[in-house]
Amino acid sequence: MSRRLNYREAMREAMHEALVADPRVFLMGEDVGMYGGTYAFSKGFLDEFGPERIRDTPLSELGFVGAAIGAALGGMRPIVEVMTVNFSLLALDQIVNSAALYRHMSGGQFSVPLVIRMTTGAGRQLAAQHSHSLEGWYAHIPGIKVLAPATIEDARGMLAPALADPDPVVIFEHAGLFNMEGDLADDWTVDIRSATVRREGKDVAIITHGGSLPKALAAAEQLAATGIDAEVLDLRVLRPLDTATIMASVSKCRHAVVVDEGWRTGSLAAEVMARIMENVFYELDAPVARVCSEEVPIPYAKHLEEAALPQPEKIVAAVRGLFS
Amino acid sequence: MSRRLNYREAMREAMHEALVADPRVFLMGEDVGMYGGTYAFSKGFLDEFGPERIRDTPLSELGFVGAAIGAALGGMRPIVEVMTVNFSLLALDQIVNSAALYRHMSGGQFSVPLVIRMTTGAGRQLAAQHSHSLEGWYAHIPGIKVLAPATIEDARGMLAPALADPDPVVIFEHAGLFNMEGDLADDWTVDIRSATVRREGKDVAIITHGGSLPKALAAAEQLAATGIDAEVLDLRVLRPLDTATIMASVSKCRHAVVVDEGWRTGSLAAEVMARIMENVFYELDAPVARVCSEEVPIPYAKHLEEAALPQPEKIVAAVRGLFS
Amino acid sequence: MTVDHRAAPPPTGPVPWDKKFALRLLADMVRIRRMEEKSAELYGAGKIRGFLHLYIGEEATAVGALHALSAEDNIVATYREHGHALVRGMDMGAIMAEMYGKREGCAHGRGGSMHLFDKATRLFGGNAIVGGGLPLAVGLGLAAKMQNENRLTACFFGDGAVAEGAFHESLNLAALWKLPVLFCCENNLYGMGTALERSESQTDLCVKAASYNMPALKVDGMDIVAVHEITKQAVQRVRAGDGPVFVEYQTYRFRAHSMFDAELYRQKAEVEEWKTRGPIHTFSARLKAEGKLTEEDFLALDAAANAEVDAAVAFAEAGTWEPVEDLLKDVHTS
Amino acid sequence: MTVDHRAAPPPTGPVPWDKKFALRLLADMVRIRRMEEKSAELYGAGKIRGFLHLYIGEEATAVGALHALSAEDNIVATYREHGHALVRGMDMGAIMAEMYGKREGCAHGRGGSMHLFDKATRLFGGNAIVGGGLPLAVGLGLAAKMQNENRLTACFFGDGAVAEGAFHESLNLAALWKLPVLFCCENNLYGMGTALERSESQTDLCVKAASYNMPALKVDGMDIVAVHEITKQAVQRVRAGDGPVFVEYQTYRFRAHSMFDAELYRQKAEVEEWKTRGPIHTFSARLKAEGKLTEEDFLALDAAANAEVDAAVAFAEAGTWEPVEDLLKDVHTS
Ligand SMILES: Cc1ncc(C[n+]2csc(CCOP(=O)(O)OP(=O)(O)O)c2C)c(N)n1
Ligand SMILES: Cc1ncc(C[n+]2csc(CCOP(=O)(O)OP(=O)(O)O)c2C)c(N)n1
Ligand SMILES: [Mg+2]
Ligand SMILES: [Mg+2]
Repeated sequence: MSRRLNYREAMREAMHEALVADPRVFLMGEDVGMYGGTYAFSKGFLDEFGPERIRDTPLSELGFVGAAIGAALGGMRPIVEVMTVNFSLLALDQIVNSAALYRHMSGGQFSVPLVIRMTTGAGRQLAAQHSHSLEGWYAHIPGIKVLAPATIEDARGMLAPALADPDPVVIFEHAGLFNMEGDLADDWTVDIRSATVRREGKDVAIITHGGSLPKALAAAEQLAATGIDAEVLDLRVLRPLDTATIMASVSKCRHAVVVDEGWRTGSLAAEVMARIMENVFYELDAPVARVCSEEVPIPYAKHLEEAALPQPEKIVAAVRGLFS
Repeated sequence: MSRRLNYREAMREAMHEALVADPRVFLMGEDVGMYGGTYAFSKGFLDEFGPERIRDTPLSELGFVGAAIGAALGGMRPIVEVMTVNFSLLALDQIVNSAALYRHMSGGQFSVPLVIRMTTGAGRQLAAQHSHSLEGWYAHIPGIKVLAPATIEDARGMLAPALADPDPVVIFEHAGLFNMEGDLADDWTVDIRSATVRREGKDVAIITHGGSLPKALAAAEQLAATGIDAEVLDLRVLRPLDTATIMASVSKCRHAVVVDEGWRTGSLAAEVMARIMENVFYELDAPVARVCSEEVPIPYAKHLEEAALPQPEKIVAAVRGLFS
Repeated sequence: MTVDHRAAPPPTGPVPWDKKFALRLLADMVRIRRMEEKSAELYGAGKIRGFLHLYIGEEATAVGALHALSAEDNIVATYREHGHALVRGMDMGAIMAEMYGKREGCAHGRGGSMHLFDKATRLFGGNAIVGGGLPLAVGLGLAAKMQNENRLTACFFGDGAVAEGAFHESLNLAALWKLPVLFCCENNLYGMGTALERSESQTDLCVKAASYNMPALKVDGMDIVAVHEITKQAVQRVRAGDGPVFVEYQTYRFRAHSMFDAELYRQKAEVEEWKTRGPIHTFSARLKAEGKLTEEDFLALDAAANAEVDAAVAFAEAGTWEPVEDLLKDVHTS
Repeated sequence: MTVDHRAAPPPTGPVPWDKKFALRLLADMVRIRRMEEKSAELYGAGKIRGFLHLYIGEEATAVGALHALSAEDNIVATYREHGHALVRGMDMGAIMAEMYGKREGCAHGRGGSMHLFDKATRLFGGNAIVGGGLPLAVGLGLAAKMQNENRLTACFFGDGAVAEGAFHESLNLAALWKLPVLFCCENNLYGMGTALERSESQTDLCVKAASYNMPALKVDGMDIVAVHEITKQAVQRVRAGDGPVFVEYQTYRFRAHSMFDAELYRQKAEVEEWKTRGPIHTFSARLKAEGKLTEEDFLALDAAANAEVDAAVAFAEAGTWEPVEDLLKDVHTS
């Protein structure tokens, strides 16, 4: 059996479940309460759980993210919502220099059981300061785990294991997915360790995550029409990367394209390519290609924004390039 | 003719020259004045140029880096010193969301002629919060240029073209190099566009930058003794990368190892490997390898810190791995 | 000049200005209002996209304050900056075309509603990071001081920004270094859905500013006369060279925070009460009472504003798209 | 309790404590002093590396303040935290071994001098980012409040940290949410080489703290009696549940900022003058004057401190190295 819901509802359900299940869990962030959540993820929560557990914060990203880390050290299980990844730059010091390091620096004495959620990505004409995709940056930092739910199931299921993790977990939710609908099986299970094949294929592995997954799937359909059978791999967990699953797909298909909304240079796509180089170089029939954002601050105008981002057409072209 | 000086003196001379040459240039940052510079780069400057131009700042990284951006918008040519890259996390919002974007967001109306200098790297037992190597992060951002002087010549010569650049330039100075001495030719010239071969060789290209350059050169010497003739390429300019020069070395040697003090996953090394994959895949005789920092917050204890960082021995082993 | 921010009576009293000046400021408020109303409409029609933050209700602040500045001064603003851009002297067509994303916009469509920039009038943006403009303003002030330029930098920001570390660091730097910066806090009582008293342990923002050893003034931001007069005083003090001044404009936005806001966090009645203090109708009433404004005057300036809006929309509609081949333009200078 | 921070006379006057308690606090100051002197020596000998920040001269603050807390309370400190760690109850051997980088150190040599942690005594570090501990303390306070635990969090930080945005955001959050946090500002007049008046437009740090609507007290940090008594008051207020309290301890470091500091930014004479107010000898003199301390008492506690230091050094010397194979341990829990 299954039921239909959208990404936003799935994440909302996951938070609701966590709040009901564990009194140590609380949600904090800008406008999570009275406003109902910037993207309505927490609508109604304030009434149900009260202002202590649905805690609106002032505009103090460094302060309240640091406070969430402290609360985790103090025995709570905070979910802290940073409105978008763009504003998380203000909180990076606390995430990188406190959350990620405390366990190691203390010789294992203290851990930080914290979940940080943030919206990421472009595509809604929000212009340069509101369109970053910095998952790749976060995936560089030892001491944190990084998740990118791109399906209804993952939006529904990743939060619980993230909260159960004794160490900090960052969850990136791509704004382009919020209204996406899907069927959720009643017996869904979700882990936060593995990458998953979303579409099986044998000719080329399209490796992607987050907001680019629907684009990759669309590209795969277009390719199928022309006789190229693409496998689509959803990384899901950006740190630590599930290298084995990536290599299995690449070894099978002998061709790969990595799709990543980050700017090309220094993208997470580069890391995936480096690992492919290190692990299955001799099994490649062609160099791995990537489709990333162009090296430009994301422009406001729709046609320019579209041109700056990965699109199904570009993915199709990149795949074709491998076979030409 | 040439003369002998160390890295610190070279950078100091460069700043001195800039301050003398252009009244719009000024230096600002924590303890650049009265204290004489955290690493003594600006010793004596306060007496010579006065407190307006050698401007000590409060501990307000976000504020004073933002102020430097504003001063650049207002017609000055600031050199802003962020004591170390570790503290630059507090200023990242201004660097990424203002400095890097203003030209584009304003449709080309405003540019930010700013130089940001910061110390980077580990190796002095300063432990996890004082040992980051985040050049790779900065190199991901469109709108800024990123430099990594690793020689006396570059320490002496990169500042002037950086200041002449109408856009923001970030200069990373690796703490391990400050006391390094070298000969500076009287007729030195330095650009901020190209990578440079520091040691010619034909068997393997060791591609590196910054504090890892001396390690790579040491490894090359060790390799030479065993009959492997390594070329050592200093990237110098981390954004934009000089792809052509990298590919020339790799094509010639058909083997490459990338050495980067950043943590392995998502390192700049990954980007270099991705570009090699994209450009000269068919000219490789073996997959490119990398030597990076281990995925651990840098520990204090000397033996652990050494084990966490790239070392000549690891580079040698990686090169040998390519030929086994 | 202190008002009870919540329940003050509508502004009344004499207007110490000649008719020409008074009508100019009234006209500017009306120009903003009409432009914003049209923008909302165009957003509904899908012509403007992204985030759109309207200034409706707050017009007295930008108009009263900006008319106290000179052309040499620098302006730094937020994402709620259409009004500032217009009053500062930007062409409404260029603003509208930017919001359409057209090549003829001030940033060729790269910036959109939140990022209006204008070199000619020294408008340094349009910054969509809350508090992000404050350090820039400090730096612009520093540059002016170091170059012995007689210009100040007026930095507009909201009550929400006061909680940001950037506010703290910037006010301290400006006061410490005695920089010519005018901090213009547009206190509209909410940062998005968060009321000031749920955001600040000290809700008197002047007390906060004063803790940096900086003169701090507050004013009824719905009263354009008070806004303008106090800003003139503040400007004078800044120009005297003794450092920055902070002004709190106590105002209110009549519309939602942006176009995606269900306004669950405030009562309709509160909004209605504030509307009785609306800056345009209260100022008009005062001018009429003094015989400085006739109904025909008002209709004329309103008609002019509407005509300007129509022309701006026509200009934007007729605009072209930046060629996609130029995508990578203006990332670097060269 | 207010003192002129620059030119106050050495602390004098009656000590309202019994001999046992007084000697305990004196002994703790001496333990810190001896440990720090030895650390400096060991740094010179290359046994301790990295950055080393000594607490010499400031002992009265940590000792007086920490003795006003209970074992249930949380402590957050900076890189200048050896004294806090020791007085809080950490074993000196574990501290010394950590500074040696040995496996027997509190963090197995991962942290070093700047990152002493101790779960048993609820010492949450040793944070080497200036201001970095402040938000953590707010969060620890929040956790205690949400779990109805009767513990406060004492957060130590320097005068330099006051300029950081983290200070502003943290004080506001703590006051807004009425959290049980004791903000302990160790104002030693310098942040590295930058004197307070070159860092803050308002040098009265209590004025700054009070602008968050938070009680703010200042005390002569060289006077252990005053430090302890005022901290007790502050602790009481925090425990009453009405929110945070700020205490400014006016103190001075007798040594360089770290081991790399040429001290160009202050006069030798200033340091000498402050030394006349040294917390150990002035407190000793007061106790002697009251007959609560004999020369033998002092020699005995000093000898005990030296013996403890010797034992700690021996422990550290005898320590082992964490195996290199364990490099990646403790990055994640599993
Ligand atoms: C650093 C940062 N955090 C959050 C946001 C999202 N956001 C945009 S506007 C806004 C409210 C700001 O309120 P205020 O400063 O009072 O200005 P107003 O919108 O009322 O004019 C918020 C939270 C942002 N743009 N930047
Ligand atoms: C964010 C940050 N900026 C700069 C530094 C470098 N630094 C270390 S200690 C220090 C001085 C801090 O002064 P203060 O807060 O007064 O503490 P004190 O050392 O006097 O105890 C500085 C600038 C740092 N560690 N972190
Ligand atoms: Mg507001
Ligand atoms: Mg200090």
